[in-house]
Amino acid sequence: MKDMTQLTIEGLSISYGGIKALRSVSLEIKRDELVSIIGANGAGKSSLLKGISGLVRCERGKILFQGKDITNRPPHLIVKAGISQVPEGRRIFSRLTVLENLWMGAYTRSSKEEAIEDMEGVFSLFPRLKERKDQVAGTLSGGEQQMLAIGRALMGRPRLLLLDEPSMGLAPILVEHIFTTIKRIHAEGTGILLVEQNAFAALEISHRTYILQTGSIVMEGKSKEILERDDVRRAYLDIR
Amino acid sequence: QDEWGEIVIPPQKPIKIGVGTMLTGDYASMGIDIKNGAEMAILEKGTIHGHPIQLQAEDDGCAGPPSVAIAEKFCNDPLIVGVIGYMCSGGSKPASDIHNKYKVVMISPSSTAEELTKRNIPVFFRTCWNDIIQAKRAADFAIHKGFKRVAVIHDKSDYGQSLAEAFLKGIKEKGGEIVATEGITRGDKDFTPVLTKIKPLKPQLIYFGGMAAEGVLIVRQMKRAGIQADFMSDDGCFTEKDFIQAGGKAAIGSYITYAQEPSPQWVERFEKKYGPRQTFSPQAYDATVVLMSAIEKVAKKKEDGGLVIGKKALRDQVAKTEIDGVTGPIKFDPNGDRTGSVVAIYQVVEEKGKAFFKKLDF
Amino acid sequence: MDLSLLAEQIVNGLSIGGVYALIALGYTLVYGILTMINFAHGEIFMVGSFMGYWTLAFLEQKGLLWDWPQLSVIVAMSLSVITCGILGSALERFAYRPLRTAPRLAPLISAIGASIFLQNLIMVMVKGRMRVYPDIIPLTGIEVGGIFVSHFQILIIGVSLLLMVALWIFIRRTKVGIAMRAVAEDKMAASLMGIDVNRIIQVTFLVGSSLAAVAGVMVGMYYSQINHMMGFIPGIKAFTAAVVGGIGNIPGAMLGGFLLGILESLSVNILPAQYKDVVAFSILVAVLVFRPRGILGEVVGERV
Amino acid sequence: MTDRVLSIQGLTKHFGGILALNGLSFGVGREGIYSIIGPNGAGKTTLFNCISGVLRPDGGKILFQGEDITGLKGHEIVELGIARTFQNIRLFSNMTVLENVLVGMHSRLRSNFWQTISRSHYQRLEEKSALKRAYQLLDYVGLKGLEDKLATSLPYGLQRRLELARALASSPKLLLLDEPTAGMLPSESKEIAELLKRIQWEFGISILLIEHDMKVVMDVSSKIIVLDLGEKIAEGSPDEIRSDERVIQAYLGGKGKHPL
Amino acid sequence: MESEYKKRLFYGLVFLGLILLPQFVGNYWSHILGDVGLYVMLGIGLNVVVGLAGLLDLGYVAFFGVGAYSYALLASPHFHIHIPFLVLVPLCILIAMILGALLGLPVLRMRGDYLAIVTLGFGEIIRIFLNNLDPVTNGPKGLLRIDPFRIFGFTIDEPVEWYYTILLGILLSTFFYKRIMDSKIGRAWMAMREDQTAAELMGIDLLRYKLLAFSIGASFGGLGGAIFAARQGSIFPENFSLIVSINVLCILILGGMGSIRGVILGAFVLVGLPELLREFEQFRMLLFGLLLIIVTIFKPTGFFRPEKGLKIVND
Ligand SMILES: Nc1ncnc2c1ncn2[C@@H]1O[C@H](COP(=O)(O)OP(=O)(O)OP(=O)(O)O)[C@@H](O)[C@H]1O
Ligand SMILES: Nc1ncnc2c1ncn2[C@@H]1O[C@H](COP(=O)(O)OP(=O)(O)OP(=O)(O)O)[C@@H](O)[C@H]1O
Ligand SMILES: [Mg+2]
Ligand SMILES: [Mg+2]
Repeated sequence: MKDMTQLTIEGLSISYGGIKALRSVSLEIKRDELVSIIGANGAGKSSLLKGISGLVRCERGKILFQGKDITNRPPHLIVKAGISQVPEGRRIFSRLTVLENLWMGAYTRSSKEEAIEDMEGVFSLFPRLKERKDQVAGTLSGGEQQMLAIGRALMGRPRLLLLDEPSMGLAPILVEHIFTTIKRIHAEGTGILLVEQNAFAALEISHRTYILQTGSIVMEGKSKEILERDDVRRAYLDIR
Repeated sequence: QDEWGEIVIPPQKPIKIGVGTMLTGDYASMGIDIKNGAEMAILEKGTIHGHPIQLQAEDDGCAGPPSVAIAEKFCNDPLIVGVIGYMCSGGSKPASDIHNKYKVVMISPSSTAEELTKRNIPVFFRTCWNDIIQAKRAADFAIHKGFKRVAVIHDKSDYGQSLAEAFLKGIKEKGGEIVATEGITRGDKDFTPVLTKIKPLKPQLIYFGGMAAEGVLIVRQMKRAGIQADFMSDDGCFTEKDFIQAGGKAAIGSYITYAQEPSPQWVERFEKKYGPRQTFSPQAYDATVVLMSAIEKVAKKKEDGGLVIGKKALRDQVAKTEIDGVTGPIKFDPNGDRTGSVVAIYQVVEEKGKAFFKKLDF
Repeated sequence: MDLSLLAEQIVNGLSIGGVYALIALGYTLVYGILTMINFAHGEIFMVGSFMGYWTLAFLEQKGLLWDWPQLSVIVAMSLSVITCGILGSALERFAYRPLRTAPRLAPLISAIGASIFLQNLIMVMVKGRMRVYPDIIPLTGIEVGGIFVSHFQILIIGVSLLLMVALWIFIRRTKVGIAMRAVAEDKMAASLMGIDVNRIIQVTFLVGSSLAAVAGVMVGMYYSQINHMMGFIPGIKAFTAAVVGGIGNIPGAMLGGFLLGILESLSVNILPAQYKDVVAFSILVAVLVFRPRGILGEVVGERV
Repeated sequence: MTDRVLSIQGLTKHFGGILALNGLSFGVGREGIYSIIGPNGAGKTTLFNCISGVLRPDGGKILFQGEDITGLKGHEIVELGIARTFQNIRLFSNMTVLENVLVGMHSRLRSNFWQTISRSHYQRLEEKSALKRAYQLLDYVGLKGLEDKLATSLPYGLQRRLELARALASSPKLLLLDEPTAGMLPSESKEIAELLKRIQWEFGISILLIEHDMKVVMDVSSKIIVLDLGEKIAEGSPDEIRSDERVIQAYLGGKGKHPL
Repeated sequence: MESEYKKRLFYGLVFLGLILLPQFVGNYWSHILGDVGLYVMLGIGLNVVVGLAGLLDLGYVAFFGVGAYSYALLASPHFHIHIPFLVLVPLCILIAMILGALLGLPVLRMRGDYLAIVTLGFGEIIRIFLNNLDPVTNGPKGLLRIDPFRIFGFTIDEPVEWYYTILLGILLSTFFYKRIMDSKIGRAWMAMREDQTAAELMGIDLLRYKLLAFSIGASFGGLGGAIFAARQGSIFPENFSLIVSINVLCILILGGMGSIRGVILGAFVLVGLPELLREFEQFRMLLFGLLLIIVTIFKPTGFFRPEKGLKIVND
């Protein structure tokens, strides 16, 4: 069963200066699983993703990806290993064009033909990007930027995609679209770790969910079951 | 008892001579050359009344603030008897005020600004000439040679500009015509724009007040800009390596004013020890010799073997100097300017494939 | 003003402008990627010039220089480019990288430190003396409409234009070039693309320093006389040129360099030469007043 | 017209070829929460930028309390009584939470240069009361006890609250809020929504709100204005908007259909 | 309150130390300390512009130079004008302030490094004018025999006396600086430094506050310049080169932007260290450069973090 798990995190701790952002967090993602993480502001969700991607130093703990230890490896090697991230706040390259942004997503790829193929895939997922492919990305609207950020991450053909609040700031109609897209990406065979404030949607589309609270995991389970829990509904979903 | 006070060298202690000169920065090579000149004199002399002589060189940065700082350092050092320095007039001017306050003798080998000896500072002397003397002589020579249309360029430094202005005055007094006066920026490399501007004015001679670094570029670029005029410059360009060698063919024929050539034996001794000499090492050597012989004359031995040197006595002794230095006979006028030394005119000539400064009869 | 004089001054301006431009390209590259003013860049140019000199002097000593002058120049140029490339990368590695997360102005200090260090290192090595390039370049040239343009002037202008175009294509079209721009904008996001940020930055320094080396050797050959302080003024001028052109912008650096060169030489015709820098700086200030981001500086839509 | 605190008349703004605002007109009444919704890129933030003086509109007029404020400078507009928050949080990051709020109060502090240097009686009183008010405001938005923290060290959600406090510090008559609940959990958004209602009520000011969270919008708005492609496509009460076919199609969407 | 008391005690002791210092170190080091002090003064001034208002100014030396030349021209045999220093020094400060505001005007729209280069150019322009306007400034020959400060028949001319004068100047500057910093003006500057657009939308008139920052910053430079001229007794255009601006900036950054203690320590390192390295002769600056890199790497945020948090007025 061991090779059924794609990502294993054991006892991960991260802190900034004196502030502890994560306290001994353990979780795992199985192959072809869509896992979501929800939690309040400052719970440490982004820190967790940053830790996985190697953007912040992990103080303690271990991260295994497909059996290989990737703890504290430099970020570019982690991407090479197959983990892409759509960071919080999009972070697209605003002075590069849409097309150039997508090329950068494919930086680690060696075959240009395959990359072009994938780009067509991204364009079919987000036709709007194709219309704007030569526009400087900084002038895109919020939603367009989010599409670009996701498209860019997909260009690396990741085995595991980390998404940090992809629906933030998007119009309702797009939120819906983004979640459908995430499902679609997952269906095409990419593992997904989704961090969301839109807890309802996250719980709806994911298989399993972890709830993070001030740096620790306080609940873990099948999303369907969690969705039914009263305490969760009250604390996170604003359903009374 | 000396009215300015006394310097007491305790037994076994060295007599120290300060050298304020540029050790880092643009003209460091010129500054180090000065230090070497002074050092050679001290090493050759060895001791005074049984006390070893010790050189203390400090970086005066060729500018006011550091020169003032080390003037304070020297003047407050009980073992420093006198100072060779400072290198640049911009440093010597404020530093001489400090020296005057403490009444410590300073002999500059290289500060040539006219004002230095016009300010009634009794402790200041120099073994170089002042700018006016040099430039006047250069102007006389230019007129004598028949140069009637002259363009003047200087580097907008105290030194270069003073020379250029005095030269210009000399030329005008003798009926020559100044077709252009231009300032350039020290450290620049490209002077073709100025030269291109001067070219249509058809000067017969271009006089440059400044240092070799810029002088040699001007002489080279004159040819490139297609100017046919002759080139004349000051002691700043009297350096084999930086002017003749750097100038190559273009430097041949240039006129340079400088002191009397130091004696060839001295040059040989110096170059054996320190390599090719620059401009002011002989003056520094002479200055040090002057200072040391004055110290030797006025120092009184105490019973315990120490020395007492009266400050005023030392100053007066320096003022009375009459010796034959490596740069010719040395005497000072009441202001501290050197008399008796005549600025000579040299021309860069090539003989048997070797270019050198040849002294002209004038 | 006489027309041919004007033309001649423009040619003069273009050749010194070419030198400024080459150095400015390096400034702009490094600035673009780290938003730091690499104060030591002028010193790298200086070291490049000395390296070229040492190579040529060595070849002359071995009696090879005069038999193969062109080849010797190419060897000198290459050695200088390699040395400066290594020097630039080393500087990045040891003086700037440790400060990557430090406040923005901290690397400025270590750059100034590096600049002082390099200046004095060379000073100690050459005992503060100037060095003189052998006269390899014959004073030949062509007459265009009554004004003389030397072959070397054409060479300087040509080389700088060529390198600029090459650099521009590199930045715009190649993967590494685009990655440089990505790193320039957002290092964290770039690393999430799988870009080795440190390597890209190192490459940037390498390229920028190599350009400075080319400029150094060309200055040595053209003006013949070099010394340890020679990096300072061109460094400042080139930085100015880069800013005026729109810092971070490659054609801008080029334009700024040439513009500065031409302004300097033309101003000499109007005012006494000592006001050259005043004129140049005043016009640059004026340019920036009207175009606060430089001539070609992109006005990035700052989204609020 | 006096019942309107803000009136937008034929506002136009373009960026190169993009027409971000296209002859937009609407009014904001005294007191009440007016929401602006619309697809991404509809021109909502651009509208705020024009009102607050960050951008100069290409055409049209903006009247604030009957006074034409089109083209005034940002600080002049604040002085008149319009404050705002930013979509991408823009706090003064190396200043403390308290200092951020005090800066927000800037336009209400009257002491001049000499009074400052000499620490006149007036200046000291003013500083004291400013400080007091700053503490109050921080308490009000729920940041009590965090006054001395650096602004950036706060978690995201709290930073949004700080932006709110900072904007309130200038005692505005009109508050422009650009997506104040972005990135919050539904429960947190709910809290902010309550806070907004309270602010509107207790301070007696008008709020113009940009928000994508329909729960919040429907909850707090007295009126909703819907933008698309820089134009107003609908205006009305939450219930009207909810059922507006055009709005559903362009913005709200329904199960299974999306515009792309 | 305990720590407040300790802090006061600490500063009291430091101050006492500073007062007694020259008695132990003699004239030369007193002179060097004076140099350090002058740089502290300049550092405080530039800190207003760079540290507080966030305007990168590489031409700060212009104000220093203008202060010095104003003093020298109006208190020397050059024009045979001898204005007493108590009148002249405030005048020098005023002139520098006006120049600061003038510089502020054209550069208001510029940000970051564009500002840096324009101010650099401005500094150079001022220096070149000082060097070239021979009829007024005496050009490169400089101005000589400048009056020292004279008060009630007492002349300040010993290094130790200058040290105390400069110390007094620093105290005044610090007092002034602190007052501005802990006020709405200081906060407005800092806000401007952090985010100009947001600052403007908080009601801060960028134009006014930038001009204010430039002229207040310049005033310290003007004061420093006047003292420098009177102390050195003669000044030359070359004393006001770009290096001075760069040095002052280094002091700020090394000391820790925005902190007075930092400025003081920075000045000791940048001005004092080269003096300590004198015995290395030619290798002095080589070592200095190397040390500068090493210090920056080990203390990237400067020796002191900026003093944070507001003091409660009158409490
Ligand atoms: N660069 C940083 N420096 C200091 N503290 C930080 C930094 N980044 C995050 N923190 C702190 O770490 C904790 C966790 O932050 P994190 O960004 O991981 O939370 P989050 O769950 O992603 O919150 P949000 O929903 O607001 O994005 C918070 O207390 C935050 O203030
Ligand atoms: N500074 C700018 N430069 C160029 N184009 C811009 C700029 N600001 C906005 N735009 C363009 O104007 C249009 C409107 O943008 P705006 O930011 O107002 O949208 P929005 O309604 O706020 O969207 P969102 O809900 O995503 O924030 C978009 O197409 C955007 O690309
Ligand atoms: Mg987060
Ligand atoms: Mg928006």
